[in-house]
Amino acid sequence: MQKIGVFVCWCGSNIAATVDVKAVAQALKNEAGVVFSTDYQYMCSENGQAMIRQAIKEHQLTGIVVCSCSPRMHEATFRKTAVSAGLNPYMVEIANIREQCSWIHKDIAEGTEKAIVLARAAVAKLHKNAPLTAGTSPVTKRALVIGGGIAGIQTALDVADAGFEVDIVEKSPTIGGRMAQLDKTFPTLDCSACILTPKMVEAAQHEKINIISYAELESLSGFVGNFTATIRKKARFIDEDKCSGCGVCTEKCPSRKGLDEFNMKLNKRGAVYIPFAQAIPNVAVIDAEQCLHFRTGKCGLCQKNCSAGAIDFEQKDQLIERKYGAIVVATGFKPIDASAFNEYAYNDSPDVVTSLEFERIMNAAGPTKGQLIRPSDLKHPHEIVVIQCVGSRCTEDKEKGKPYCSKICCMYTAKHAMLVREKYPDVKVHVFYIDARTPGKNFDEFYRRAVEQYDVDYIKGMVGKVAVEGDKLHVQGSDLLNGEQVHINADMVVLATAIEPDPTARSLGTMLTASMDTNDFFTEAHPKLRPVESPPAGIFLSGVAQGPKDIPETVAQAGAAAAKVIGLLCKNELTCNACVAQTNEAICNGCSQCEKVCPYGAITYEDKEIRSPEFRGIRRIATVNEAICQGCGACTVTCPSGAMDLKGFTNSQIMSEVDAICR
Amino acid sequence: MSLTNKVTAEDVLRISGVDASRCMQCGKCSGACPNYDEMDLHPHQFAALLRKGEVERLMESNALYQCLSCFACSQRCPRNVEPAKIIEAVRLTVIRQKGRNYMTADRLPEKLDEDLPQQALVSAMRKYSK
Amino acid sequence: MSMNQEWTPKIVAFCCNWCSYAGADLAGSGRMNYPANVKIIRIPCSCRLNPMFVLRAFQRGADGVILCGCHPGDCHYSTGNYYARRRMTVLFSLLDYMGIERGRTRVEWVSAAEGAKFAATMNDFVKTITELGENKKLGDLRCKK
Amino acid sequence: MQEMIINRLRELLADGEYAGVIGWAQGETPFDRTPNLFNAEGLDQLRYDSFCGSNLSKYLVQQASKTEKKIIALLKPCDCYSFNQLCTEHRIDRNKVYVIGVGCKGKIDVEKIRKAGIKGITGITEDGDLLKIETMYGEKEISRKDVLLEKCLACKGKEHKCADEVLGESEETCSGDKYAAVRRLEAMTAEERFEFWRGELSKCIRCNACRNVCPACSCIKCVFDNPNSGVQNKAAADDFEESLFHIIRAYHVAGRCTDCGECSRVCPQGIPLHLLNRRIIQDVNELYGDYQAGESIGQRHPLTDFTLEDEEPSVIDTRGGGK
Repeated sequence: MQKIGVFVCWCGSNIAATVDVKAVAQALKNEAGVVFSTDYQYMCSENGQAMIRQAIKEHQLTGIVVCSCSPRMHEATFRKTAVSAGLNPYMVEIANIREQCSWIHKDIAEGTEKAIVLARAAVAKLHKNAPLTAGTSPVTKRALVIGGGIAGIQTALDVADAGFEVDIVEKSPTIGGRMAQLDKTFPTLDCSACILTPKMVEAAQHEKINIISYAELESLSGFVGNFTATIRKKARFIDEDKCSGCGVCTEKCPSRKGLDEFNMKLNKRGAVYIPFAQAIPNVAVIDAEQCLHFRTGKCGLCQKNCSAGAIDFEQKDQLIERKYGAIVVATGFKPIDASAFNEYAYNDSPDVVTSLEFERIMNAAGPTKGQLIRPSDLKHPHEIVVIQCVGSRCTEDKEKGKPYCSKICCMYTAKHAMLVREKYPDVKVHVFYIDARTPGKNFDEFYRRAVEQYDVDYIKGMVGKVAVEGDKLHVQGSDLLNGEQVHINADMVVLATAIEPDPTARSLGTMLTASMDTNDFFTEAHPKLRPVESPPAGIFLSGVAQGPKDIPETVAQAGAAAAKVIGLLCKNELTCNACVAQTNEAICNGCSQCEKVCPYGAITYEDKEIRSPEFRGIRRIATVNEAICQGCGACTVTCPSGAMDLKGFTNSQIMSEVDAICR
Repeated sequence: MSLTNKVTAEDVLRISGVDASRCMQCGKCSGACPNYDEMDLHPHQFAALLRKGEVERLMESNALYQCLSCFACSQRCPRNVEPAKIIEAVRLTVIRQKGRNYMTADRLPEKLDEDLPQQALVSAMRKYSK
Repeated sequence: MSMNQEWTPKIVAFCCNWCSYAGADLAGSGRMNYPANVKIIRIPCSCRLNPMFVLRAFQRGADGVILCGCHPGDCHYSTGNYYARRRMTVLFSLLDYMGIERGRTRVEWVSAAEGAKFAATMNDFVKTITELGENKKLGDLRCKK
Repeated sequence: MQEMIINRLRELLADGEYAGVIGWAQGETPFDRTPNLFNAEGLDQLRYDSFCGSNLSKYLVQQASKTEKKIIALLKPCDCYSFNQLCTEHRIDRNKVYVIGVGCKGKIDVEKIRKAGIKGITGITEDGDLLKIETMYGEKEISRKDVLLEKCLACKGKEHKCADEVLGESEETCSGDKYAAVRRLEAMTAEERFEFWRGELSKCIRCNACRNVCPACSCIKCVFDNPNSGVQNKAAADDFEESLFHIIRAYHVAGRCTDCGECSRVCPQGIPLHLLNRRIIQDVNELYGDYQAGESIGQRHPLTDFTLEDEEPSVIDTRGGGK
C-alpha cells in the first residue's frame, strides 16, 4: 500500500476563488492510501515546496499528488521537489484543478466537486505508479555526413570545429556537389567556385574531417548515439595516397569516349580523369567501362606514365565499418530528366539545354571555356529563350513532372539572363514565366534588375511548343498579358528544369528508417519546430534532401543540423525517456503487430527462453529499445494480449483513473 | 441541364469531367494552340472564364468552331485541366440547344472543295450539329 | 445517485498530451466555460487510447467518451493519430452496430492553439449526451449506485 | 478422397522426415470429426469427408513448435487463410510445416439437417448434390446445398493459398452476398439491434469455445484470464460483461480475422458471433480498401496501417445502414 500525500494549491485566488481548497484537502483524507493532505497558498513557491519535502520525510510518503495548475506548467518543478526529498520523480501526480477546473467553472460547489474527483483520479493513478528510472546509452562522438556538397561540407565543418570527428561519404570521386558546377550565384553574382573551393579545402585539411570519396553507405544498424555504418568505398583503381593529382595520366589516356559528368556530359573525357581542377581529393579515377585496359587487357599507358606508381588495376571495392553517434543526410538533388518534355525539342536539338547545362556553358572552366556558343554548330547565339517551370508545378497524376515548385529556378533564370546580357549585349533574352517567385533577401531587386537594367524580355505565359526549323528553334508560346501568341525564332532554348532528390535518397531513407514524402524528399520530425531532424532520433537533415532550397538556405540549414549534431555529440550519454514501452515477456506472443505501428523502429524481436505458467521454452519476444522509444503507446493498443504496456501510462494506471472519475 | 436551358458552369464541368480549379493560368495550352490567331477566346481563357462561371461568354465565342480539337492543349497541360474537353463541352451545350446547330446540311454544297477530304465534312457535321 | 437528484451526464475526455491537453489548458487560461462533468485524462498520444478504456468508462458509469488528439498530420509522434483514427472508427462502428447510441463516442482533433474549439467541443458533446440521456446499454449495473 | 490422402501420407511418412500429420479423426459422435495428430501407424484412423469442417491451422501453433521435424498439415482452402495469418504473426514457422491442401466442396452441418426436421439420423450418404439420410424412421433426402455449414456459404474460393501440394478437387460454395445478414442488422433501428445482440449475447455461458477455436485468438495468455489486464473475468456476472467479452474479442481480431466462421460453428449456444467479425471486415473493406486477412504471408493488416486521407470516425454517423 502506498503512503500518499495530497497537496492542494490555492494558486492565490486562481484556484481558491472557485474551489474550496480546504474541502478538497479534507475530502482526500478519506481516500485509501492517503496519509497526509493539506492546502497552501502557493505550492510552487519555495515555502510550498519545503512543505512538500517535509511531509514526505515526516510521513514517509511513497508518492505525492499535487492539486494545482496544469502539469505542463509545474510537473517538472514538483518532480524535482520530490527528488530532493528522496522520492522517485515518477511518484508524483498532478491533478490539474486550475486550467481544467477553477478557471472554467464559476460555481464553487461545482468546482469543488470536480476538483475532488480530479484529485481522486490522480490518487488512483498514483496507487499504480512505480518508480521509473530513465535508461542511458553511450554516445559515439563521431558524425557521419552523407553527401559532400555544400550542405554536407558546411555541416561537417561546423561539427568538426566544435571538436568532433566527422566522416563525409561522397558517392562521386570528388566533394563539391552541385554548387561546384555552378558558374555564378544569385543574388550577388559572385563566382560559385570562388566561394565553394575554399570550403572544400578547409574540409580536406581539417584534422577532424575524414573525406571518404567515391563511396556509398552500404548498411546501417543501431540507434541514436550508437549507429554502426558499413561504407562501400568503390575501387577507383588509383592509390589515393600515392596519386599527386599531376594529371599526366589524364593526358596520356588514349580513350576519349567517356562523357564528362561534371560538365553535364556536354564534352568527352578520358577513361582516367580528375573531375575538375579543384577536385578534392585531387586524385584521378579510372572509369573501368571506358578504360582500354579493362576492356581489352592491353594499353596501361597511364600506369607506364605515372611517376608516383599510383595506378592499381587490381584495386577492389573496400568495406569500411565505423561507429557513429549521429548521421546527417545531405544527399542533395539532380535536375529532372528533360527528355520527357519532348514538346520543347530537348531530344531533337543539342541547342535546347537545361539550366545546369547552360551553367556549364557559361562557366570559364566549362566545355566552351565560358564562350556562349551553341552546342550544335559552335556559333554564337543571338536570341535565347528561357522556359521556366519545366517539370515543376505539375499535378501529381501527370506522368511527368513534379507537383512542387522547385524554388530556385526563378532566381537562377534571372541570373542566367543577366549574365548573358552583361557579357553579350547583342543577345536577346526572352523568359517565359508563370509567376516570378522571388521571396528572399535582395531577390526581387535582383529580378527587377534583370528586367529594368538588363532589358530581359519577361513574357508571362508558357511555351507550348519548340520546333527545330533549319538552324533555328521556333518557339511558340502565349503572352497572357498582351493576349497573343508569340513566335520567336531562337538560336538557343534553355529549360529551367525542376529539381528532384538524388536517386539514391529513397534507398537511403529505407536504410535509415527515415520517413520520406511522395517526392522522395526527407520528411522533417516536425515541419515547423524540428525542421532539421528526421523522425528517428540521431538522423539529421541538411540541404535539398529535405526540400528545394537555395545556397544561403542550404548553408543555414547545414549549420542548424550541425548545431543539433553537436548538441547530441557533446553528451557523454543519452538519458532516455523514462516513460517507454515495455514487454511483459511472459505473455508476449511475438506476433509483430507492435513493430508495425512503431514510428521509430524501436521494437525488435528475439528468441528468448521463457519460463512462465503458460509456456516454457524458446519463444519470439518483442524487445523495446529504450533509447529509441519515445513513449507514444501505439504499440500498447495494437497488442492483443496486453503484453506491451507503457510505463508511466500503464493500462492499469489509466483504468484506475477512469474508475475514479466514473465512481 | 436545367429545364430553363440556362447553362451553368456546373453543367460544363460535369459534361467535360474537367476540374478547372486546378488551372494555374500558366498559358501553356494557349502557347501550344495551333489555331490561336483564329480564336477570339483561347484555351486558357476557357478554364479561367469557366472558373468565374461566365459560361455565356464561352457559349457566344466563335472559338468553339475554330478549335481544331487537336488536343495539344490537353496533352501539354501540366495540371491535367484539359481545356479541349471544356471547349468540347461548351460546344455541346450550345448545339444541343434548339436551333443552334452550327452546321446544317444545306450549307454543305458551298463548302465542297476538291482539296477538302469529304471525311472532314462528315466529321464537321457530327461536331457542329446535333 | 439518489433518485431525487437530477441526472447529469458523466463525460470522460481522453486528451493527448501534446495538442489537446494543451488546448484544454488554453481553454482554461482563456476562462472559457464548459460543464464540470467533463473530466480529462491525460494520455501521451491519441494512439494510446485502448478501446478497453472506452468500454471500461462506460462500464463504470460514464455516459459519453470523447478522444481528443492532434490534428492529422500534426501528431507529436508523427503517425499516432492516424492509427487512433482507424481504431476508433472501427470501434465506434462496432458499438453502433451493437445498438449503442451513436453520439456517445466521439473523436475530435484539437490543437494546442484551439482552446475555444476545445470548450465548444465539450459544450456540444455534453449537450449531445444530455439529449441521449443516461447510458443504460453499456453500463454495468453493479457500478451504478 | 480419404484413401488418396492416406496413401499419399503413407508415402510421406515413410522415411521419418516428418513428425506426423495434423488431420481429422472420428470424434465421439458419428458425425463429429476431431483434430488429431497422426503418425504412420495411426493413419487408418484418419477421416476426411464432408464432416471435417473444423479448421486445423490453430493446432499447428503448438504442434509445430514442439518438434524439430517438420509436420504435415491437412488444410482446406479456407483453412489456408488462417494458416497464412498465423505465419504472418510468427505463430507458426512456415518452414516447419508441409501443407497438403485437401479438396473441399463444402462441409455439412448436421445440426441443419436436424433443424430441417430429420431426426434419429443413423447414417448419411452423398449422392452428388443430394444427401440420402438414413434415420430410425426410414430414409430421407435433403439437398446438400441446404445443409452446408454457415461458413461454407461465405466460401472464399477453391484455391489453397499456401499449399505445398493439393489433393482432390474443390468447389466454391459461396451463396451470394455474405454480408446480407450484416445488412439486415444494419437496417434495423439501434433499439432493435441492441435487443438482437442483447438477446444473443445473454445466451453466452462463457465456455470460451469461440476463443479457443479462433485461429486469431492465439494469445499465450488472454486478457480475460490475466488478473493484471484490468478486464479479467472468467464468467460473466452482468450483461455488460457478456457484451464486453465479445466486443473486445471482435476488436482484438479485427484486421486479423479471416472470417473462417469457426466461432459461430462451435458456439454451443448458437450465437452468430461471426456477424460481429464480419461487420468489422465489411467496415474495413469499405473504409480502407479490400483486404482479406491471410491472403498471403507478411501482409500488414488495416489496423496497423493508415493513409493520410482516411475517413474520420464521424463517418459512421453518415454512412448508410442503421438508424
